[in-house]
Amino acid sequence: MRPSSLQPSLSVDIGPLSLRNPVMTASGTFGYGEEYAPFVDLNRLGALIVKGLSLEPRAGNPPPRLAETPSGLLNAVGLQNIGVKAFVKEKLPFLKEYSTAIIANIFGETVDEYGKVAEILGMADGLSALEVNISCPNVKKGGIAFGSSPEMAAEVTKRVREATDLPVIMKLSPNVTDISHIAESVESAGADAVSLINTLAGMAVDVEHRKPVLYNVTGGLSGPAIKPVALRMVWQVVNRVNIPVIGLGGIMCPNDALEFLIVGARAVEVGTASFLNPHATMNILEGIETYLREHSISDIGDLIGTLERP
Amino acid sequence: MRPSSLQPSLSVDIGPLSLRNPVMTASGTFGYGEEYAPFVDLNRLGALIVKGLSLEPRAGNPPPRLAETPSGLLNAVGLQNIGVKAFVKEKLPFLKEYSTAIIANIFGETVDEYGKVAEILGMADGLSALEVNISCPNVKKGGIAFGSSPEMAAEVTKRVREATDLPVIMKLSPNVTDISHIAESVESAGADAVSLINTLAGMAVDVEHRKPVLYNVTGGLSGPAIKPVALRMVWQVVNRVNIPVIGLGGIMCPNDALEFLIVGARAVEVGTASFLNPHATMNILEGIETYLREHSISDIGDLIGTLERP
Amino acid sequence: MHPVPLFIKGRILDNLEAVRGHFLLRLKLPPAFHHPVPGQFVMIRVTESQTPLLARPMSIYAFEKGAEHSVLEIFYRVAGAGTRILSGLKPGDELSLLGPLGNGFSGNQEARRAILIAGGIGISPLTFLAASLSPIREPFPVEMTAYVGAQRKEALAGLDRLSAVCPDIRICTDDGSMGYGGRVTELFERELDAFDPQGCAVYACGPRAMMKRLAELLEKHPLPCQVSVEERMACGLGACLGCAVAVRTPGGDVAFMRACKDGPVFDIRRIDW
Amino acid sequence: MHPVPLFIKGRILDNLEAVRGHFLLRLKLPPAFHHPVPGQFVMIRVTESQTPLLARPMSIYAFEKGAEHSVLEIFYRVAGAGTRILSGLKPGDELSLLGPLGNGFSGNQEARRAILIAGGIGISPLTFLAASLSPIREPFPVEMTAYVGAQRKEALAGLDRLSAVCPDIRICTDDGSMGYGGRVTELFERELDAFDPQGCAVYACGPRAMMKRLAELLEKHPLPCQVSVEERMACGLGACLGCAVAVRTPGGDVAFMRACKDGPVFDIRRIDW
Ligand SMILES: Cc1cc2nc3c(=O)[nH]c(=O)nc-3n(C[C@H](O)[C@H](O)[C@H](O)COP(=O)(O)OP(=O)(O)OC[C@H]3O[C@@H](n4cnc5c(N)ncnc54)[C@H](O)[C@@H]3O)c2cc1C
Ligand SMILES: Cc1cc2nc3c(=O)[nH]c(=O)nc-3n(C[C@H](O)[C@H](O)[C@H](O)COP(=O)(O)OP(=O)(O)OC[C@H]3O[C@@H](n4cnc5c(N)ncnc54)[C@H](O)[C@@H]3O)c2cc1C
Ligand SMILES: Cc1cc2nc3c(=O)[nH]c(=O)nc-3n(C[C@H](O)[C@H](O)[C@H](O)COP(=O)(O)O)c2cc1C
Ligand SMILES: Cc1cc2nc3c(=O)[nH]c(=O)nc-3n(C[C@H](O)[C@H](O)[C@H](O)COP(=O)(O)O)c2cc1C
Ligand code: FES
Ligand code: FES
Repeated sequence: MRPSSLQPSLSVDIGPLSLRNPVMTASGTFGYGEEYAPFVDLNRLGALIVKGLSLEPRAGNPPPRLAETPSGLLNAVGLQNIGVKAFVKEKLPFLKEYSTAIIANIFGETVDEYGKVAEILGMADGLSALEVNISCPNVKKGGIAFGSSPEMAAEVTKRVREATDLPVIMKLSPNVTDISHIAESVESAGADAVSLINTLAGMAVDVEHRKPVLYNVTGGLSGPAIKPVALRMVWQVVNRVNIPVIGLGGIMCPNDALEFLIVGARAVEVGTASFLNPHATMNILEGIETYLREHSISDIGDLIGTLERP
Repeated sequence: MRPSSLQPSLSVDIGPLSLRNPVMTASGTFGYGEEYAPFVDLNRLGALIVKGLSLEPRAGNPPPRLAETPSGLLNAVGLQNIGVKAFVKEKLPFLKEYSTAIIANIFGETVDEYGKVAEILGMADGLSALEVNISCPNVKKGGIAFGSSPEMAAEVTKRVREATDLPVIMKLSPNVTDISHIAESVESAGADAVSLINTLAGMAVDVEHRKPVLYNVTGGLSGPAIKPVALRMVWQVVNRVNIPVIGLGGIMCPNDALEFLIVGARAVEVGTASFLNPHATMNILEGIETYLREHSISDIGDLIGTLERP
Repeated sequence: MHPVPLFIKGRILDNLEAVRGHFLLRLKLPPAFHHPVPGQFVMIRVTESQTPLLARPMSIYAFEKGAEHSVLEIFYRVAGAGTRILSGLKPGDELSLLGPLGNGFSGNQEARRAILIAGGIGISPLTFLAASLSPIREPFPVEMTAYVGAQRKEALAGLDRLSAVCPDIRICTDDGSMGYGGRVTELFERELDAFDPQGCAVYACGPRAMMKRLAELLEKHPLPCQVSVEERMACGLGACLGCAVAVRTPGGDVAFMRACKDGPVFDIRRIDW
Repeated sequence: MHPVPLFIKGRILDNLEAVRGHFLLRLKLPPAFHHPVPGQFVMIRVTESQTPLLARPMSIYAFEKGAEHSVLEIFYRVAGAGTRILSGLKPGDELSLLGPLGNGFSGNQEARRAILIAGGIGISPLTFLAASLSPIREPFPVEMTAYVGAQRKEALAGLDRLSAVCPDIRICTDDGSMGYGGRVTELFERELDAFDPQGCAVYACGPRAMMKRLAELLEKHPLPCQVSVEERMACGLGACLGCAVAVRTPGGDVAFMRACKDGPVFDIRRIDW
């Protein structure tokens, strides 16, 4: 374990997408990039994933939208966003100036809406891939999330796949019985990669007022609390699909990121961590580098998926 | 909010089962009662649920069986237990001396095994109810947990229901897409009550040795980390079934227990909390009493299920 | 209004209980920390461990810039677990903070009189505001009147500091144990018509109910008014959209703005109370 | 062996770094805390917050019973987050602990000689054992020999205390920087045959690899040996079944016993290494 002075190679391929390193920002936790530009040299990120975009702007939920729980954060932002057109016009020009891969996170209320958003973004210049959030409720089919049914997940994947040439990353919901089944399904439907996990559905109660803390009653749980669940799901999925897997959920420090990589994730996304430490992405990147150097691993590819049996 | 000096009524009914108060111990976290007898007056518990029992003794998994995670505990004990016959002979006599409701938690590898365990316990004297753990893998049907399929969950419920006259509490797994669907299914199959949640499947990695921390690779996540998920599931289930719901998952303090009661749980189970504080059950009981007094609620029934919209 | 915020460590100079449950925290910061505007805030991490997970938003109470280091003051109330941990920190301890953040109060050049309306700990940003208006009294004196409210006498906090920069303080307590017996908005309502809308500006910070009532009072009144609002926050930077404040759009709809980035100071008439 | 354990608060008298990364914690306990047997342990909560969630098992290093209060000593190595927090606690701070727990070493009445084999922080329970064997030397003197191993000289900890009660200490360092150059089990192996199995008892505590090697050495040797094992623990009371230790059953199968309740001291030959 003597440290090597060589600069390890950190670049990873996510299907057709080549990244300079495996540290990405998680959608909804890094705004449109500009909010964190004072803290992070955006050119050093592996990729920057922006806040989820829909066809039309969305107002989101009334407050309170946040509740803190033990080692976790519940949010019910309700997918507030400026809409895909305003994004292309107002936000993308700033992001295009960076050499980092810019990935748009998208969602829709119908399969067709997913397709339309993908078409618009496919024609915009400056994006490297789409990440498709299928954790939102399907309004047409009665409120079940697209990501809870293998068939619906595949349908969305196909529609987005047809709509654009950009690499398609399907972002899976953890609120399911068998996430690897959903992963297989989107793989067959043409996804280039999967990312997981989105938030776990959760709730908190204000005991004094006997009310839900969140206006929306339930919200999505993120942060360190969910890391064990996320790791387990990534492990299940890497054992079942051949497309690359991006891991996230509760990554706060380099060790957390390394756990995901060792289990088999090709890249990681950092979410809630940026809220408590705006430098989190860079600290994690540097910590991964240090680990590789200390363990004389010259290429991060030699670390990914090397989990042994106990 | 002026404190009342009256002693509030704490008794609750769980279907046919009357409890002196809503604070129970969670299976697997309180041994067979005797381990905690030096710390807790067992006669003050609402009910005491013992470690899960199977037809034959089980050795369990090799160590390491435990891993600590942020605000959580992963365990992979592997359902080690002395078997139902040894329980009746060696452990039940001690427990019978107490006036507290004693509930046996049971599981099987086949539907028939569930039935046999229930039969044996139904004939033993001194038990008040059975809690049926359906989170363990069904060996016959290929390793899917009984609790992940509404049909299998119903089958187990029916078999146990036929095997005994004891009240039957079905303990649900949270690792499913729609827990309220499973709850409805066991309700139709004759369950007297449901308890939820069991542990969330999780994992942890030793980055230095690139190995899972647990010998069994994955384990069950308990503790404060899972409370938001547990609360959300209890809320979903109380809105869908008519049988009583027992809430658990991450209850550490009186406020946590109150959250579950306000959401609609008729009783709560305290698990991991006893590990860090052997007096946890009693602290929680006393805290609930204090809250009722401070809010001039004379009967806990007037608190249960009183969640308002924000 | 948006000097680039920094994420830095501050060292505690002192952290003393002023009035029961209310603490004055003085922090030594590196000189790189930008001079804040009254109404701006910082996100403070009360522990390097992750319990609690998030930083806590705190208004800036006072700031003194030095060449070697600056001193930042926070005046806070112990409200829950996070502030309880904060109150246990000792001189010499370090903590991380992010700031200065948000849009502060915008000084009204024409205003000859500032009316401050503070409920509870809302006195903090208004004291910073009063202190910064105070030196510019000459040659065009800004007159100040502060309405300060609390539930009861014992909960009144921060009067000394405020009275040093604003001698005209009108105290209200809900139980009448000191000053006017009733809500701060009641007293203000009685005296409202005595103020000349032309030369006056109202600045308010306090519980939501107080600010809502104030908004009602001012609905049909021409007095301009800025309020600093509180919302739960995660990032403090405008990225998470967690700190939504409902505002009325010109079209009459409701839209959500971010307390941290678009606020925390808003024109009281923009907000959909 | 199982006096009823208590869950109580102790007040820190001191908590000082003895050797780099190794701390001596002295706690003042109420007199109700039972007098422990060497080899017993306590579960210590390093914080009242829930990070880390669980208490940490620590062997008892020394104990002095008083009428007013007792003093408990713990000798610990900073191994991770929990022990790091512990090492930051100051005199006067309070912490919760549960104990005394588990089965300690059982004194062999016939033994005239005790052989102690300690690896790293394993020296802690063995020092308590040596101290308790020491006064009963008269009229039947118990001779003691201690083998103490560490990776290198700088990692050797606790020698002073041990040598006060056991003058015959044989030091081993992996890198040869002090004493015998090699594993503690190597030196013991060389000297093993010099001990008379009849009058001797071996007591060991250290890393798993050391104890496993010792088990091999003693496989075909009649020397009796008790070891104190370490496992991750949650409850410390025998309730969670988390601290499984694989033992051989008379039938030749492997069964799991609980380190906390059935141990932590076991006959070395019972364990399935
Ligand atoms: C811009 C801004 C400036 C603030 N300035 C000050 C100040 O100068 N001094 C001061 O004492 N407090 C101030 N607050 C409020 C302060 O942030 C909360 O009291 C604190 O976050 C509570 O943390 P806690 O962990 O102690 O309590 P928690 O246990 O988190 O909550 C306790 C109570 O505080 C409420 N609360 C939690 N977070 C917030 C929040 N972000 N905003 C409002 N209420 C919250 C909860 O609803 C709950 O009722 C400010 C808040 C904002 C948004
Ligand atoms: C009966 C018993 C007595 C002990 N006596 C002492 C003692 O006198 N002095 C002392 O310094 N240590 C002792 N230990 C070990 C001590 O409990 C661990 O070092 C401590 O729990 C680590 O906690 P942490 O939070 O600092 O590290 P963690 O971050 O939890 O873990 C750091 C490392 O310690 C290991 N570890 C974690 N928990 C345990 C555990 N329960 N047992 C063994 N290894 C563990 C992990 O595998 C990891 O490699 C004893 C353990 C047991 C079971
Ligand atoms: C405030 C907030 C907003 C989020 N918005 C989105 C979103 O718009 N689209 C999406 O796919 N995921 C969204 N997420 C989920 C995160 O991208 C991520 O999957 C989740 O937070 C788990 O990672 P973490 O624990 O590192 O935060 C959001 C999460 C948070 C906390
Ligand atoms: C060590 C351990 C052992 C457990 N064993 C059982 C068991 O035998 N049967 C069962 O139904 N649940 C078992 N559980 C699950 C708990 O009963 C409970 O559902 C879960 O821990 C969540 O509650 P908590 O967060 O309060 O611990 C076990 C949990 C733990 C931590
Ligand atoms: S706190 Fe994140 S947007 Fe305001
Ligand atoms: S630690 Fe719980 S049984 Fe040993």
